[in-house]
Amino acid sequence: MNEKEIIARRVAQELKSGTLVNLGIGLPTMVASYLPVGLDVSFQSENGIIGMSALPDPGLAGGNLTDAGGTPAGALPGASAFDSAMSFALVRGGHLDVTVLGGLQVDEEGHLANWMVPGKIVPGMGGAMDLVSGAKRVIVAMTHTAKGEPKILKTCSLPLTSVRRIDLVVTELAVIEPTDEGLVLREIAPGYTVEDVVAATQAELRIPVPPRFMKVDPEELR
Amino acid sequence: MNEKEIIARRVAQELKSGTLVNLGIGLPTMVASYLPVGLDVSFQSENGIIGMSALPDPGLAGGNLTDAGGTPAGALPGASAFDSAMSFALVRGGHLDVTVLGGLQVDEEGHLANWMVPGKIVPGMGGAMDLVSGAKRVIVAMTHTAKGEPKILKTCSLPLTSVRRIDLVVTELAVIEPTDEGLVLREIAPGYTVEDVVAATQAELRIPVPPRFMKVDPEELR
Amino acid sequence: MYKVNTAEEAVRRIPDGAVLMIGGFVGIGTPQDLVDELVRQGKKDLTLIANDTARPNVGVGKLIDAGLVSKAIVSHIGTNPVTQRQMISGAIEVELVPQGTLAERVRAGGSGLGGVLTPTGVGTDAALGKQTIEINGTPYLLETALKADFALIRARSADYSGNLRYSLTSRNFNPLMAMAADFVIAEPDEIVPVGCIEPDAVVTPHVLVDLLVAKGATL
Amino acid sequence: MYKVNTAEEAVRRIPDGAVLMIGGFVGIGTPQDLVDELVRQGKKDLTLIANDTARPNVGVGKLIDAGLVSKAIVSHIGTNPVTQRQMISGAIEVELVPQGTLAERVRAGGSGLGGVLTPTGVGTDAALGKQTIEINGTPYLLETALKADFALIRARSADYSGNLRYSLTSRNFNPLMAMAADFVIAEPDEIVPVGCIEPDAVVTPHVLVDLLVAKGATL
Repeated sequence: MNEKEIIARRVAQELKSGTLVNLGIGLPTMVASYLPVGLDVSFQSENGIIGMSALPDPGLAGGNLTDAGGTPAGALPGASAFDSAMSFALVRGGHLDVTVLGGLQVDEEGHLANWMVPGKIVPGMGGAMDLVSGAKRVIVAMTHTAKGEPKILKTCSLPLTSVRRIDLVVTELAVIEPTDEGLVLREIAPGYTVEDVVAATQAELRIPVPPRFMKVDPEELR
Repeated sequence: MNEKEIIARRVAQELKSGTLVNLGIGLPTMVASYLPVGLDVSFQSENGIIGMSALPDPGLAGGNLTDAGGTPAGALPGASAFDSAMSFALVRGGHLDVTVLGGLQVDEEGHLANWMVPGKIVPGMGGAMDLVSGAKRVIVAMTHTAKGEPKILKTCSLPLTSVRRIDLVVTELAVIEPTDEGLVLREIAPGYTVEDVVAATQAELRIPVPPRFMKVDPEELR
Repeated sequence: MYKVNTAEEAVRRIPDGAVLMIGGFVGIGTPQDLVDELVRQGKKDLTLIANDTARPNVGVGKLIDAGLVSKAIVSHIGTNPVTQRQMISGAIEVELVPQGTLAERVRAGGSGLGGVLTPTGVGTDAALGKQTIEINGTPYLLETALKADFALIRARSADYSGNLRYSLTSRNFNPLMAMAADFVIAEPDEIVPVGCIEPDAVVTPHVLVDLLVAKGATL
Repeated sequence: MYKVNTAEEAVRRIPDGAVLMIGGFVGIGTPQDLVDELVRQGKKDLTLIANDTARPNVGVGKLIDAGLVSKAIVSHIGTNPVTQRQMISGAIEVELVPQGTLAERVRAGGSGLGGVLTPTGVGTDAALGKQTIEINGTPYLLETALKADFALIRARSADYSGNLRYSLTSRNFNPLMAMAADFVIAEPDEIVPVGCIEPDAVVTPHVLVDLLVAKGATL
């Protein structure tokens, strides 16, 4: 398992039947591949659909059905399509249970930065600001460091996506929950120690004793 | 012809092909019956339809198609149905060419009052405030007096429907246009004199010389 | 997910004092079985958010007749003399809202917006107590979002997951209200298998609907 | 009313310097023939309001490639490095707007609203220069309406009067933009006789559409 697979598998365990979930472009999209069998989750894509399936069936007509990144997608029975105002009314109005987003930085306040690096890349916020403000639960799925530099910081140096505190960070090293008392180290990935996680993290972590370990192998989960 | 027929016939002459028109409940609804043959007007009803026809065809299914007063209606080919937010987006957004409304009072500023008589009847504004604020052209279709009392006043004594100046008042006695210079008497109904109109009007009228007469008989219009 | 139940069981969830949004326009597009059941179970002290109070013995007018509504937020009561009498006697509080403003306030509630700026009502009694905000020299009223505890929705069709479509002018406030309440009960004319309503024809996605009421069913 | 014309004639109406809303989401649901014709006719100094700038040589990305856009109001340019280069070089001004806010601003423009109050962006760089308004203790950003001179719309079907329906995720901003421009040009995949689209399936009523472009037609 590579690090992205570990992250995607672990995030998948957070999803519950009967919920509406939005998966961001990139790593978060992989989460759909690791859902437990029988889990009844609906996926919303902000370009205007509920009931998206990851891959289009062969021969699916036209190019009128894609995910938010423009990649061709399919639709399950019971899917619905709508315009962008409705799509974000669902996001902002408290109808979206979970959003899974990538991140550039997360800080001790649980603030996320993921839409620009001033002077370098300015991709724009797209739907991220609405998703982080509006979803009932925000899960950040990202690698723990970037080119060796920690991404979980005392304070974000990049412009924030929202002042709302996110609910969970899942990396290839750890599961971290922002709380009123700061960042709590909930789980450590197999093969790593508390010291490994602390070394790769700039922010202060609250560490329960004894530490819990992440279960990412389906065999372990049974 | 009774007075309501005169008013409805005269208002019908104001409508042009290719426009979207909303007719209020009551007298304004009668206007649809007097459209010149071949005129291509679309009727919007604020309960959510464009392409309403006045009468349902016999056997039309269900009770799911009515006018804004709840009276069963029909739909023409090319009709569209939508929710109340869209209906008033059309009204407010400048997409409605003409609204024809009843009135309790109109004053020298061209202000309309038509939604309540304090302490007596408080029906509520329904869609009237949106229609008067939003339609490109507002035509008030009303009897010139009520129980002998003038309804066209120096200043409305009843609560206003909007501070927007309406575009035309059509009564059984006259056609009056509010302008920057005040109320202009555009036409006098057949059988009446300038003096008759002035006597039935409290507001000051600007009276062009010679006065023009209203054409309401289809024979005259040919 | 199986969301179907009887009107009786659905209405049992609604406590006295609840804030209800009920679809319909002079009774057209009102969920009749749910309204009848509210009357039968005698739910009291309700706040009703609706386009109007219909007519005596028609649509939500039945709730007025039975004296179950203590406050109504509606665009007009012109078609219901009973509401007018109750208002004058003080038995019911009526907040009159311009119809397009009511639609936007409900939509804002369901869309997570705090409110909208509308030109409607500026300078009239409808502006009393409201903030006026100028944008590029044009004054607008700030109209705030409305939400409810329950929305009672009439639809033409539902599938078993709760996707809804509507019919002609019975659509009116229904799709807006289906977004703006904590718990949404829909009364469709028919329930069809999942997949029978094509994605582009769904107006209210199933995630918004908590419970479907089956017409005349005893489940 | 007969509203059908060629893409060439339709685009002739658009002057240099026009403000254009163009539907689409990373190119999906963008009226391709109209975009190609804008490039062919070399319309300059355009203001583009769209969800994004797609990719090089895809959708509205073609307008960027050709250097026709002087200002873009979009939610992201992450899929188009050409836009990013033009922005850094100063060749194009880019106003980034959160996607849900962009949708509401366009909707407000088409609905006669002055603006909306949204929680999105409060306390972030997206709030810079904007008014914050508190409603019941919650802060919201006041986001103002957007309008355009022309909207270029992609639809699945049109009837000859101009009623439009859309397909799946190619709907996106199209119906919103069809309400928010002075002149609306729609490029449907097919044109069908009036009456073929049932009233409940029409998403954009014909009164909003000024001109239909027939695919590959020489009229």
